[in-house]
Amino acid sequence: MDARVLIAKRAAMELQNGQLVNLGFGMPTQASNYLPDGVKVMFHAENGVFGVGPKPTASEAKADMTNAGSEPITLAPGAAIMDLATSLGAMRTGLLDVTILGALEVDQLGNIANWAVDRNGKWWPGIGGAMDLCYGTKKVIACLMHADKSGESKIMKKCTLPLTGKGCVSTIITDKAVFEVGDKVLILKEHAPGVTLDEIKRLTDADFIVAETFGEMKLD
Amino acid sequence: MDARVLIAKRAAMELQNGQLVNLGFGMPTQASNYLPDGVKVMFHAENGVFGVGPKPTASEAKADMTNAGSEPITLAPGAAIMDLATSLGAMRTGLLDVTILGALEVDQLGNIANWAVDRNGKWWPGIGGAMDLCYGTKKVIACLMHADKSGESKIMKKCTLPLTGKGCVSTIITDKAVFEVGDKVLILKEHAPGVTLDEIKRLTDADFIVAETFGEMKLD
Amino acid sequence: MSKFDNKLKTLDEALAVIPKTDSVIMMGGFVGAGEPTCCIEWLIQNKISGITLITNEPGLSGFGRAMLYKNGLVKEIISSHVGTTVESTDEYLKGNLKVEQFYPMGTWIEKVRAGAMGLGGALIPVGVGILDEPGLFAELKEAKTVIEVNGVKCFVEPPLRAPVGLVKAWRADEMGNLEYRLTSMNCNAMVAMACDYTIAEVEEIVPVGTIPPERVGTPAPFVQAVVKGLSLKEHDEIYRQHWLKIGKLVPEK
Amino acid sequence: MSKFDNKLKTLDEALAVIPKTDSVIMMGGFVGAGEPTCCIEWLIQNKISGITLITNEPGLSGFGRAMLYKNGLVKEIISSHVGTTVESTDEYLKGNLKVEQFYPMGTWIEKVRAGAMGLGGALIPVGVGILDEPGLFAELKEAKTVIEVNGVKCFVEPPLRAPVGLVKAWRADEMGNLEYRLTSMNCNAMVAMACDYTIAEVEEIVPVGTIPPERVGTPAPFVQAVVKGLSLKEHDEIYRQHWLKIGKLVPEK
Repeated sequence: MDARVLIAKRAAMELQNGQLVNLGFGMPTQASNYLPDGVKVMFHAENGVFGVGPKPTASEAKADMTNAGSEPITLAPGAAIMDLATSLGAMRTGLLDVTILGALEVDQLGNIANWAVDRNGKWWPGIGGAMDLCYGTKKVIACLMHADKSGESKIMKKCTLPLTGKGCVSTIITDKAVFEVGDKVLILKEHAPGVTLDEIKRLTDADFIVAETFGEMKLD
Repeated sequence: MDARVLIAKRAAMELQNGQLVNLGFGMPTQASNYLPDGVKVMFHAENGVFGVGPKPTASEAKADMTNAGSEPITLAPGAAIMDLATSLGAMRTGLLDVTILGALEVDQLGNIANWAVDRNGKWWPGIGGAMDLCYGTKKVIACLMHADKSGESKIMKKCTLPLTGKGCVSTIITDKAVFEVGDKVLILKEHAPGVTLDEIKRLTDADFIVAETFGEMKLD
Repeated sequence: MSKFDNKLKTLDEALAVIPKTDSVIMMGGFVGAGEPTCCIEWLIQNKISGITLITNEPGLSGFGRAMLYKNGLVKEIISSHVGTTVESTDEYLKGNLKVEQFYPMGTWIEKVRAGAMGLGGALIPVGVGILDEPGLFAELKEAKTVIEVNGVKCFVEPPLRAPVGLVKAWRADEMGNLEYRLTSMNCNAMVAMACDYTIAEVEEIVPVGTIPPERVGTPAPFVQAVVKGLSLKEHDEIYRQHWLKIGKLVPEK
Repeated sequence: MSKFDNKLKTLDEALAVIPKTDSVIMMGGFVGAGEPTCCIEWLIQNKISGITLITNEPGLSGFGRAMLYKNGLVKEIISSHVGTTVESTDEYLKGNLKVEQFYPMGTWIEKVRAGAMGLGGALIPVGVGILDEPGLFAELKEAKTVIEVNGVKCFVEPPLRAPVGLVKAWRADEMGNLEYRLTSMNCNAMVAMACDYTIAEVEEIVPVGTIPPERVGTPAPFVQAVVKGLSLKEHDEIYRQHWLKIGKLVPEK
């Protein structure tokens, strides 16, 4: 199974019935395709929608029906449209139950860095709404590849890049493993199919303990 | 002519074409009945309306069509309804061109007091939106009887009651006279029909100078 | 609690969340307009006393909220006014109604908005040099911090939230989306977002999907309970009779 | 200037208010949605350069606002992002696009709202302990004052206003009332209130009285000029083709 699909599938299992959910761009957006049976959630779009529906057909698509990435959307029954200030206020005030975010780095303090890398001595690309999300949302799930292309661990003792949120991450899901964030230490809960504890140890910079229930990801 | 009608009529002459206007409760509300010919203004209602229209008939009246005093209203063509925060924001940010307000006291510094008297050692009745209006509105016109029932002047050197606005009044219209507010001094511009300069001097506590153009109110 | 499950409740079920005494309730409405009248009735019948009422102004004499003061149920009002009703004036002047947090209306709504939107508070230039004049407002809560931002002096006003909010809307769907009608939104939509448990009293309940997404004044996730109040026709009639009685409407021949 | 006279103008008439160089323009839009595309075209054709652009994010690559950076017309962007378009990224990394005022999106919109509503500024807890870490953002404008309100640390963020605002709405009446369509309000309504001279580009112009008062997204007094842009059909088609091209839409059989 493709690593990104695995992560999206496992992340989707964190979603519970009746929640108001924001899926970050890239990998997390795929989670909406893998909702467990019987789990119904309401999707939030940063530009001002509660109740984003499935993708429209070409003929249904409208210039004035878009999500935060200016992608065409439909609206689910009971959807609401609001202005940008109210949408960002809902994020900041903690109305959202859970957000699944991509990340460049996460660490054992529950910090997440996903808005800036250094290019020509400048921070790029930008903050957008991620910092508001991390500040207000009760449950922040970070999704990322366990290590970068050169094999360096992205699950660190301490993030090196500018942070998006401090101590806000509760769950880290990678192509290798699932961690819960404990008190200044990670708790290894699951491994991806075919991945050994040693491999995880080799690829993880952060300190972690192994939960008794440690076992394989259950991707129904 | 009844003093209150005189004041309302003269106040209405201050309104100019194309202005966004807020009329305070009591006497000022009558000004809407005496708009000079050819002068079209848009009336603001504090609870969230631009474009308040004439009073409705009994059958037209609706529980959900009211002004800031919960009186029944109609809407003029081109009217807009907004939430309370936006309405108060429009007042605070100075979108309104002019407001005509009742007053308990005004003084030669352009201060106005209209929200509180001392009853049982407590300030009563309350601020409401008047302070926001006085803060933001470009032109504040104060309308009041020249003296109180015991003949004490309400046109003072310095207000004694809690202020609603500091140095915000530009024009004072009473049943006796019209003043402009100068630099720490009032400028007497007009007298009501039959009122002499001496009578105004006797009834005015504030320092004032007499404008060359001093003459009778022209109530066309 | 689900953000979009069925939120229809009876008055008893919805208002059971309010403690018998010393509750803090934030309520929508503007003078007599857009008030949750049946919820108010319920508070009176159930003798919910010692209420701290956070509301834009006290209401309209002889109407809705005014009955709360009349029945001595409110111990403090956090508002922009205390004199719009005879009943609140009475309680206030008798010393039964505490008025310590007293704000210009624009300040009051911005404090509620700061509570609703998770802001640190509101920076308000209105009233600086007036409301902070030493001694003038001895009994008013005086911790008025003033800071200067870009040369403008403003009060640092903390946010206002409440555990329970009572709002009035025209109609709701079962999920809790609220639609407001004409001028009756006023502060209801803001109050609905500034409370932990928001109860919306509506004239009509409609199936999900009826309210166009663009007309949703308060999205469902902000609302915890929807209760059925009087009908639109009843409300229009009550107001019409009231206006005729106080001479605000001329009876048609 | 009348708050409700006829505000219909040609692009030339409306945009004449923009200085040739070193203008400060606040613009609505969210990525590629709800952008005043014809006004943007006009800025490019008339080589309005040295623009300080106050906008939520830079826009969508190859679209609307992105063409401003492509043509080197923007010297500074005051925004929540700089990387949503290839063109802004290019200018930024080459050092042609100053990014000194860089905010979380929620902070940006609250600063604009403070400008619109005459507030002293905004008190924002988001980013405290991150954006003010010494040295991390040397080149970012660093005067980040932090105060504590009711135990919550927050940035004191000054308001944002601009002399000229360019917004996009669905339709307008001659008086200047604007109605927005579906998700394309985004920050347009707030930007419209935060500028001294607001120009609204619309798809349709309708007689006064057509837009229901409850559906007015920006009341006429906030708007100084209305210009006709592309039609709704044209916009829908442009977006549909774009989405098909970048694989966001599956062509129907």
